[in-house]
Amino acid sequence: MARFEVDINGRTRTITIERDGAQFLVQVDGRTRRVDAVRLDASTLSLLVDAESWTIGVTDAPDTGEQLVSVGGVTLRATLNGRRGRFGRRGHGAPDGRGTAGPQRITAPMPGKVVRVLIKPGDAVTARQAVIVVEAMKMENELRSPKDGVVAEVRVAEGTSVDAGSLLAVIE
Amino acid sequence: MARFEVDINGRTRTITIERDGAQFLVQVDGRTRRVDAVRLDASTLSLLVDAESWTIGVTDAPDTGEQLVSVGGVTLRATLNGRRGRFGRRGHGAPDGRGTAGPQRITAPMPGKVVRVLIKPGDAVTARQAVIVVEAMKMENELRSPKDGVVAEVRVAEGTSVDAGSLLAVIE
Amino acid sequence: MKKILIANRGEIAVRILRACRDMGIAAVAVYSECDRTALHVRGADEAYAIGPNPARDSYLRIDKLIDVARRAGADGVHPGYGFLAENEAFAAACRDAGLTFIGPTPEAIELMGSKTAARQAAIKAGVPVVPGTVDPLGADVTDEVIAARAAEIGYPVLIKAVAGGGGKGMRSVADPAALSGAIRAARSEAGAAFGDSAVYLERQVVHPRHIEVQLLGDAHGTVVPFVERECSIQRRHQKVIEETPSIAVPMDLRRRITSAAAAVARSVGYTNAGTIEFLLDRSGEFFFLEMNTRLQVEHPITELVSGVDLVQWQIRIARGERIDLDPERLLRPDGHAIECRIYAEDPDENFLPSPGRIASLRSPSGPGIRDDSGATSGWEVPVFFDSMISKLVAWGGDRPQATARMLRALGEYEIRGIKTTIPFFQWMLRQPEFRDGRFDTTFLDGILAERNGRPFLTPGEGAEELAAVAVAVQQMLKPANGRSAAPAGGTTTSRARGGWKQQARVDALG
Amino acid sequence: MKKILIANRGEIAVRILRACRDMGIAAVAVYSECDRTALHVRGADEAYAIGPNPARDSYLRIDKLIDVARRAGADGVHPGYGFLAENEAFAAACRDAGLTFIGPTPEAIELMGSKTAARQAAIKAGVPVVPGTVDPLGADVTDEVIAARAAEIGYPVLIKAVAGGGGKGMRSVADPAALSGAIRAARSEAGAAFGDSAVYLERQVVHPRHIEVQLLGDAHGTVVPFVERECSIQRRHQKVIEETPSIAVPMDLRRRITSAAAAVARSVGYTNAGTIEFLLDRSGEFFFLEMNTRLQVEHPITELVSGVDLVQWQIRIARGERIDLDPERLLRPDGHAIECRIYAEDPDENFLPSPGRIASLRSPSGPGIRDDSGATSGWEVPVFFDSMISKLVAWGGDRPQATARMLRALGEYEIRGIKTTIPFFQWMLRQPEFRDGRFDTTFLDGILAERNGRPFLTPGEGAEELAAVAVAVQQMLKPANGRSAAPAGGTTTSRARGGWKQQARVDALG
Repeated sequence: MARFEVDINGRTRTITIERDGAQFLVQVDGRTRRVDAVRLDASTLSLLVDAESWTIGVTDAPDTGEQLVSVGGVTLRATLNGRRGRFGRRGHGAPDGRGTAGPQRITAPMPGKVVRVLIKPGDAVTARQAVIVVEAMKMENELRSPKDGVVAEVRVAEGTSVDAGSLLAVIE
Repeated sequence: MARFEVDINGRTRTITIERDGAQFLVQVDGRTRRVDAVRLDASTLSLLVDAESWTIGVTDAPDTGEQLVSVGGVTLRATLNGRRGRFGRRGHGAPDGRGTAGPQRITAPMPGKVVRVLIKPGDAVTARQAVIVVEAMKMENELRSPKDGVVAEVRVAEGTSVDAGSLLAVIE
Repeated sequence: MKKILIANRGEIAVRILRACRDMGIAAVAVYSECDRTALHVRGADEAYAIGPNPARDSYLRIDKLIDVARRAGADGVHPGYGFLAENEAFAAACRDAGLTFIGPTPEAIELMGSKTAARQAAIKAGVPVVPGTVDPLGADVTDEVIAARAAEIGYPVLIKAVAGGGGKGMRSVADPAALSGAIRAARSEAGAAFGDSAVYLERQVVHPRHIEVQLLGDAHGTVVPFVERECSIQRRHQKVIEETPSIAVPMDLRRRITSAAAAVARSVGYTNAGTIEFLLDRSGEFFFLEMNTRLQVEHPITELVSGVDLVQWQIRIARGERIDLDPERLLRPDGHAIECRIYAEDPDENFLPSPGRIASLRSPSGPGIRDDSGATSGWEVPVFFDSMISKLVAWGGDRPQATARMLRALGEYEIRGIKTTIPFFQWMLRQPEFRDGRFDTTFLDGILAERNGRPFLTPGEGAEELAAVAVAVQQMLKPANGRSAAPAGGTTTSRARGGWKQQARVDALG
Repeated sequence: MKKILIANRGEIAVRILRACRDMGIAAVAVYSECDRTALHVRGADEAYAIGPNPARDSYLRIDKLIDVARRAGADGVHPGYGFLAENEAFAAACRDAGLTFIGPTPEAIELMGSKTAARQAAIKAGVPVVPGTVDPLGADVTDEVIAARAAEIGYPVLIKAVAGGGGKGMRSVADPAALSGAIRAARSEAGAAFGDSAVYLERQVVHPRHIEVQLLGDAHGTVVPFVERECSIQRRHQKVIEETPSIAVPMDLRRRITSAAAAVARSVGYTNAGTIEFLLDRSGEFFFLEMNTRLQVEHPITELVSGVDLVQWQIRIARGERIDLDPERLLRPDGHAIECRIYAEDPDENFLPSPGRIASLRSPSGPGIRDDSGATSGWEVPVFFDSMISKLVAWGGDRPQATARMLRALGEYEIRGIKTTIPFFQWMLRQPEFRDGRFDTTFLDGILAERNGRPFLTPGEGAEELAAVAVAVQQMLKPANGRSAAPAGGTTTSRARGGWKQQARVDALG
């Protein structure tokens, strides 16, 4: 019998797993499901959950301690047993406003050129408001504020070339 | 500068390789070629040989020390620096009669049922002559003699079920 | 119909799954132990284990299949081809369990499943048949009686299993002295494969083409035939390349042969998809051979030249819909289509099966290419079943274009870890006999006998040299050697090229 | 033509490569550093490095391309789309170097490349154009002059780059006060993208559909148009879904709009493949918009409903062949085809590009599906170019069938390691507006503005629960935990199922 705590979208689920021959009996939210599970490769699981067939991708998020779980076209961020990484969420992520307590860094998701800076320190911004526009991969890409807040820092000027991961601004 | 000896189809080629920046200068049979090489995965190489583009599979043969090299639909067996495995060639292989000195074992390539034994000890056989028929994967599969020779042993009878790799007969 | 149980595995299970998805119908898969991670299981809505690997313990277990259908709440059952597709007891068991069997009635399966009864049906419909025995030769019929019948019919004579199909239990006998032995072998094979050792005799048409007519029949009396398929490239009575239309069938013959096929089907009140096989001799005469009361492996080529989805129509017919296809359109092929059956077999080792793990797989695509596959990277081809892993189909505006695209697709196909029949097809499609359409059902076996195991693709000097270089370079690049696994791309500046690639390619085809 | 240099990369280079193979023509690839292991390099007969990654240092370097063509002994050059495809200097440089440019003449490229000259050509051919400026507005034209012109034309007004395409350098202005700023932005974008900051003004047709007509013209005066394509689903003037035929074009309108397109092409003696774009307003009136003097991304949908290989025809025309296609047949689509452009972008992060390594990739296939891709498992989507990695195309007997198959194929597509626009298409193709064909070029931007970044697919309770189970089970199965990575398949016996999958699937579409 093994016990796991998995956080998804701010909710923690307790999951207990018991082996039953080649299968698992999985208890979650008070219901028991019979799960036949096979790893297809390092990051892909085939699950038969009470006979329902699912192919699920499970990979580590590149910059947090979270795991990215792909279920039928949707990708969810999950944290196993409260394990979190050293860094917060991606700066350009989290448009849903969840998990965005504290200062949020807006970083360049890829190398490119800053074509527009739409904020200055001290500005009030709302979640999903466009703050910086980076031209990369032949497109102008609007980076948005991850939360309601105030601009604490702007680290780039229009025309600057930036590398992937460069800090562009901080929202508090 | 590195030097390799590669045996293919009974001929040994000496190959010298010199790095030239990100590329290689490869000398073989007295000619020098400029080779740009990238590993696509553990068993696949992309080569640009004097600009000609080749995708080549290089894997270890399952039961010999040879390497299997796939070039445009053809698979060749190569031995690097005289390295050979403990076992001979596959018993059902080598219909070209090359590399078949000494006793040759005929083994079952997959699990199945022996439906016909066409030889008995002492019989003279010729290369590519059908010697044993194994039914497997919904087909009757003729196993052939790897060389001209004499049947030294027959280890199975008609009707026997055999596992992959089972010794069926030896041709001397 | 809301949920269909697919009583099959491999590429055909995936094909049916796709039709279900395209129609918004849920699909239920079944699997034996080794098929747990197969594509048809991964792609289904639900999947149920039905037992150990031998087919008789899993895919042939009618009781388990009906039980799964009940548990899953399926209302229809598609049998695919092979396994229980032509088993009237299975069709009847589905009916008895209140499940819609997606295929003909048990009665039609039984009638046309008996080769001798089918012959009689054809004769009644006024369709010519090959001279042969009218009744089955049961296990109790003596060799002497059979020899007398064979002498009446005339040699060369074919022995065929009454319950047979796919060349199983079939033997050709040219010499009367070989008759008894061949009968014995055919009976034992038929008994093992179909549980019925009855056989029958048929005169062997010399150098025939195998021409077949796909048709659909609905429950309202409509039967429509499609443009013929040419399936003469066979190895030991197993089709390996199919195409449509046939290069040997002009429009007037097409009208006659498709009408004959429809007449046979109508005469037995046939419903759902079925195929009538004919032998076409050199004079243009054709003979009814048998009927397959199921979907054929080669159905996609018909789909490509007709625009009709045959599996969807099977489902529509099973749920009572009327066929509203324009019969005239179905006889006018849009371009040309060719299918190569990709088997996990080593063509250079006498087509010995080559099961095992597929280390990596990249399927061809692009204009005119469709790959109906049951395999994936990392999957293991099991030893328990037929070794076909994919049907590769090419469409072109005409036959040369379809052939060119097929050759391109075969060259794109990357399957590592197992041997496949791809190199054989690369060879075959370049043969003048194939290019010119000069072949019959004996063509391939003749070539194979003549080649006596000689590899189809022989590496030339260029390929050997290249392979040697690859082995050495691989050694240089191995991470264990402490070198970069992937040096950055550099600039190629050499101007001296010796046509090495072209040479190796040409050599390889020698 | 024996050897063609493909002056492009990615999926279109692969597409052209396939056409070369299908015609028995050798193909030469070029690559910038990051493209060394790209599919177009691996599949070509020869490949040459042409420099660092920025396009201006590699794929846009005419001198290097001509040099490679010479070194490789190529006799033809195919530019694909983008990069130098509509650069008359490149076409001229090829001609000067004795290479056959597979496309129109430099003169035609130059003429139709100028939006204003193209408008004049359309007017001369008697084809209606959107009211707008007749001459280009060079950098020296003052804002006051422009404002006066805009007032004459009427608001809302569009500012467009004379040398533009693909929405680059385009701005819509509804409020006269915003005109100056928009002109400045459009000019800077156009200057950066095309080296030419000249713009022109056009009245913005309200709620227009984007309807375009593919055509082929040969050197002997024949011009044939194809069934129209509907490309109204656009994000920021970039097409994301295309289909043919258009749900909004009845046969009489098809005849008028294709005749208009052919008239424009004939009036300028156009040769090779080209596309005339129109705006279709709600009253059924259409206006010439511009001509693309090259192959379009969306050409496969035309191929699927016509059976014509457009790239092969480009090559045949370039080598002087006569078009022998039946013009009447080309106006009668065989079924319906839809294309989704699969981009390495995160639709739930405002379509932010998502370059990086593709951990694993499995492409869809089966009936009606064609995937023209430039990506493979293990390949890294570079940051230097357009983020399109594949054109997924579905064919069906009718629009609902093509849509159903596209949805099935999108569901089959497995791309791990990067984000793609697949979930967006899964959402979009289920929208009633799409199903009913109720959309115009403003439709998608309107939706996006309204959603303001809200994810397209929202995981429901079922999906969350399933994801939680997957994370826990993955932990159990990890080899590091000392357990088997792949337990043998067991027997599933549970009968209690709660429709979890269905719930999760439905939730996911909420």
